[in-house]
Amino acid sequence: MSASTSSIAAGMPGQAGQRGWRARLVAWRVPLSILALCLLPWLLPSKALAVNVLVYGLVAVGYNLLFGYTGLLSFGHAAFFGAGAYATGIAIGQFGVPWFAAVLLGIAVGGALAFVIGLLSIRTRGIYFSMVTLALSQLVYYTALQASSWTGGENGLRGFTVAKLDIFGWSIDFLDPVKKYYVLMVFAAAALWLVSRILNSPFGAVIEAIRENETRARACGYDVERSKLISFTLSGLICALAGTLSALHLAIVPLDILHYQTSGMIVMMTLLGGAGSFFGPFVGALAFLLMEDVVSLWTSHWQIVVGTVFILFVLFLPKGVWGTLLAWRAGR
Amino acid sequence: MTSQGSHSITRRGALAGLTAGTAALAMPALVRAQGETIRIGFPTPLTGPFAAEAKDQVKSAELAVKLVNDKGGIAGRKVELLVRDDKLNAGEAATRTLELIEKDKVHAIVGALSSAVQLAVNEVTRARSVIYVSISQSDTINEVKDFSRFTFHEALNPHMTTAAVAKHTFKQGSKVAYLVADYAYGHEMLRGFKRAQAALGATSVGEILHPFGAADYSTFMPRLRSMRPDILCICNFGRDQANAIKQAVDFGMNRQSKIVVPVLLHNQRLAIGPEAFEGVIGGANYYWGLEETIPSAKAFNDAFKAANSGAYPTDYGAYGFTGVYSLLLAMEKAGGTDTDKVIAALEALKYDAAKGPQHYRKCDHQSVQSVLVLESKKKAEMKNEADLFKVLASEPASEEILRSCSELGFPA
Amino acid sequence: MKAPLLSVDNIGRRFGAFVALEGITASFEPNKVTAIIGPNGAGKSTFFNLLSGVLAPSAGAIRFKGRDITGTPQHRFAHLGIARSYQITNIFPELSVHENVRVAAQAFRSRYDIWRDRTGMTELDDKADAALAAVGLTGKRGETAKFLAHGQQRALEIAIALVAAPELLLLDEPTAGMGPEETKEMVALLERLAAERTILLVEHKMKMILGLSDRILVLHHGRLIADGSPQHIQADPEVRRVYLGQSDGYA
Amino acid sequence: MDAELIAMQLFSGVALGAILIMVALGLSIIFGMLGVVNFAHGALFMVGAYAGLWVASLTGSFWWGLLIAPLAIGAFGMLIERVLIRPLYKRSVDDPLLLTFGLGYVLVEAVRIVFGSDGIPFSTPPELAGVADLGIGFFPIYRLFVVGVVAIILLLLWLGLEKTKFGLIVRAGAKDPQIMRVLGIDIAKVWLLVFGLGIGLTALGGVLAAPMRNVNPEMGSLVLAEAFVVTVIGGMGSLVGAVVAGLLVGVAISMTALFAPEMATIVMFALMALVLLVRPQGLFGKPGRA
Repeated sequence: MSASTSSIAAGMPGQAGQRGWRARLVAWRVPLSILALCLLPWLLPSKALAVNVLVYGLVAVGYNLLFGYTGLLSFGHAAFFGAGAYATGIAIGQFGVPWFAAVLLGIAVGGALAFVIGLLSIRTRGIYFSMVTLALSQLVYYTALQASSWTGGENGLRGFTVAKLDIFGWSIDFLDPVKKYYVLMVFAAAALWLVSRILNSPFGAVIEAIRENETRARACGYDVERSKLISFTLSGLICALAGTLSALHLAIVPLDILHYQTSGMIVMMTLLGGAGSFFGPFVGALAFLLMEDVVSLWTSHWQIVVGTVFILFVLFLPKGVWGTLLAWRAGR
Repeated sequence: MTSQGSHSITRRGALAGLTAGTAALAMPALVRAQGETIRIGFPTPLTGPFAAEAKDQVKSAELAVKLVNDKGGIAGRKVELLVRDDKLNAGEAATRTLELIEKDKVHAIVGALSSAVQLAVNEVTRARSVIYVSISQSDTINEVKDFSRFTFHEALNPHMTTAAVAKHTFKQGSKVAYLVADYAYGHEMLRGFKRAQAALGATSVGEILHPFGAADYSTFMPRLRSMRPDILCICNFGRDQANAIKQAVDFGMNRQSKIVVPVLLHNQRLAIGPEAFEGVIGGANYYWGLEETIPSAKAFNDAFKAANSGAYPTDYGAYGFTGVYSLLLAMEKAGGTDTDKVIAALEALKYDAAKGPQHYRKCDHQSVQSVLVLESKKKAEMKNEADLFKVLASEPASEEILRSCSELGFPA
Repeated sequence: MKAPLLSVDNIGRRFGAFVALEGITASFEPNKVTAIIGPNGAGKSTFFNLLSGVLAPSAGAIRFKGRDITGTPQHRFAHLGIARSYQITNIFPELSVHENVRVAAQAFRSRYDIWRDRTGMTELDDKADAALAAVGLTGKRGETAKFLAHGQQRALEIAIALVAAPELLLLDEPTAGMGPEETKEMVALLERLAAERTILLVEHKMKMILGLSDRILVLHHGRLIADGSPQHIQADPEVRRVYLGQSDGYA
Repeated sequence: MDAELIAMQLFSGVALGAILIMVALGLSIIFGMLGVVNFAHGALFMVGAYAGLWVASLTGSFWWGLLIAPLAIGAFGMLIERVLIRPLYKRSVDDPLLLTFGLGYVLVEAVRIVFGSDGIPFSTPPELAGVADLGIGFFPIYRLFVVGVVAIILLLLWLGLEKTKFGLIVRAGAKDPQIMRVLGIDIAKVWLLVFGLGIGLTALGGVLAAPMRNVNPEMGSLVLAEAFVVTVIGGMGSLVGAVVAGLLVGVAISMTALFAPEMATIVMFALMALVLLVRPQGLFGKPGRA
């Protein structure tokens, strides 16, 4: 096994040979997740929390494509999440771009940034890859801090509240939390479909092969660097979409969105839920945010609980909540 | 009544021990308030570097609520404070504010400790026509771009603070060197000082911008020394300020120059100790020592000490009191929570919560109030643990130390 | 003499000041088995790494089917028709045996496509099954690769290489770590494979080499010290001197 | 701009570099030997500072804190290695990284619970208070003392690595862990000691930094970033690299502080990104690892 492959990332076997319930779960995973997302706002204590789960779940899904399926531990995904959010906010607030175009622009800018950072970092392996992504994303953070005339600097980006959405002549009250949730959910559902599409595709088999054994994949005739770059960019695109949704939701972009602590949180969520599994990242985001919510009920020191749970997961449940459930169900 | 007192709406409270006492006091049996409870949302950073200030804010805000409830509430309605942890993160604060508005259906929001959090809350409340009383320092919120007719700025702003501090420290011909945090708040303070400096006939011998959140300032010291200033003006906040002052003293800057800061914080001074802060001059919205001259300060101190086993209120803590106090007073005058009526009442309000007369200026909703200029005491001069500062001056409430409405971009 | 399939012209490789390989010139005819031997550190692995594109030579040129392929990126080699196995088993451990071979076959069909279904390409299943049949692993098709016995993993690795239908097969110690029984099976497999393709192998087991190879190259200290038929090499005094005291080499 | 100021600025840079070296050394030693990227390094720096403060307040002397805290936290480091990290060696390099990331969270919050979130005063020991005239300008005596301590630690480390059997093992092990297995050395024990040493060094850094920077639960997070930058620039695992890069970064920050002060933090990351792109293994790193 190549050294750069995380045993956590390699937690899940490939998909092609799955049988029975497992195959049915894979076939139905997009409709099932959309159903779960539809119910989500009615199961959680607040709609704002539901949107947060949606946004962070989506970031984790995007991140999982790289970490869980391609086996690359990036510590810089906050950059793409943030770039999507900033691009959307700036487009609406400073250039009056219609919201839908601003979403597309946010995805494009985040994806372009992912392509550039990917191009620079893909050449390194293992720990160095994590370090380069961390360093480059911190550069993005400090650049945003300095470029305050564009980004609002430490004060954050403001002044782009979308109160009403016009879709094909309909006008939707975007301040209504339920309507807002379902509009944003449509984008998340599309992204989930795309990720499922990628995982089902021949390219999905390639990145899994790279995760499993980079040397062997290269000897088999795969251009490993190029495949990693594509995976990195796709992953960045999805995180950027999550960023644009976050911007539309909160109507602000906090500078902290770009900080490496955000990257760390994305990693934690993905791992808690189960890297390398389709439902895992959403389960992880839900678990993380709920844990924060519930624990901060009885102590303001919620971080010690979150940190401890995370350590226990790394030690004993590296497949995460969902991955462990699957493995348990499969009787291993 | 506080957030800890009832069940479903109030899950995410502050520390239970902190509020349980007042909650019990605030619920006398059989006094059933008429009509719906008035709910005030209170986001504050219970976790993070300003947790101590945040906890003081919660205590003070709860005191303001208790005083009103003890008198029978507002138009027969009880007031409830819903405390939320914003983690000093603007995104988190926006989420909590959305929850407060959408789920808890609060009638108004008071709070925030950092400029970024305050602007985030402002953005959310402005779009949803919810009244917000901001208690964090910022010049930005006064400007027309971020103005919201629903938002009232109860805190000082950097402009007025620096004007007052400069007035009592800069002299004709003073040579001033500036060490400034390179972000909006730092720039605002520098701008304020330099305006005052021009008016007072002092000169700048140099300005150094330092990266926001730096831990080591040693590399700036040789250059600052070489400027040979009479006054070293350190324009940053919190931990940055503490580290910068301590290291300036290590480099012997305090022997050569007077160290001046825009804002002196009670808890920050406690965390760093008297040696490093000795002789440092800075501004403040409140200091408990004000009780010697101002009756409302005495009343506030006494009530606070009674409710918190003898602890003294602090500067940022007091914002919790003055902010909630002014809002509840306006609601009382408006006879309820009708947004337009409360806004009208706030605009017309004259109040003296704890530091003398205050009122909200009509154009930008800035609270016109006194600014204290404090000097940090020597260890030997301290009479007790809380006796930290000497009050050098109290710059009286006046619109003169504010930027004019037209300057802020408001139509004349 | 037939046109050579592969030829190397004065190739060498340095790592900083260290010379791993120097001045190797040789050409290889189609459908022959050539063994490369030499003591540890002789440069055998470096030679293989140059031939499979893992490393680029720091001097000289490599020609394959008459074309200069010096400096071609490694992943192109499979497409040229050169496949290899590694000294330490190198498979996809978490995938099933069938998936291991299937994904190798896919490299010649689809590499970046995200719009099709991977399961739709049924011809890949057939190719993979054929390769598995060739190495005798049909019965293990559904098992997860990491649970196979060592010998079976080696065979799987050869199946992965075979599915590329290579004209040149580079095998780095295919029987490393195998017991006598497994070795025997592997030799039989190699004999079958040798009938229709060119094979270069690095090996230590002399008896096996003598039985299997048409030709032997001897490397020592990064240089080619002998090149000839097994009989010729056995008689070579220089080779005898190099191997003196290295009895395991002849074991 | 006069020559004295530039000389003084250079000196400040070197002094700052000394502190950077202190935190980067431990990170680099641990990575070089164990292949573990310790994300809790900054948190342990902070824990070291608090431990020093605590011991100093118990004994009434800074010197006891300086001596005992690094030893105690070093021992705590060994406990971490034994209980939390050792089970992960069989797995990939990513797993210890993730685990220590979580550990950092826990340590910071634990300190907040025990010592409060405000920070605690830590004054310069009276023997070392005041400024010294260097001829080119004034410099705090305490900072000169820190430079001295770091120099002594470097000398001791060098002697330990070059002249002792343990040092020989460590050097050999850093080059090729296989060798140790062949030689029949108990790797587990060596790794335990090396981890303890690395953590002890960062704790010492924490105690040394406390009188300069105040003590608060967040003091480690910036230090972690700085330590990463220095280690990556120098080459992860290279001790010489950590020293050279520490000085380089110190001087770069200090010169930026003179000419474009607001860029003093960003320059660090820019330097790191540049090195990683041009020479991913760092200035003194071994190419194989990148």
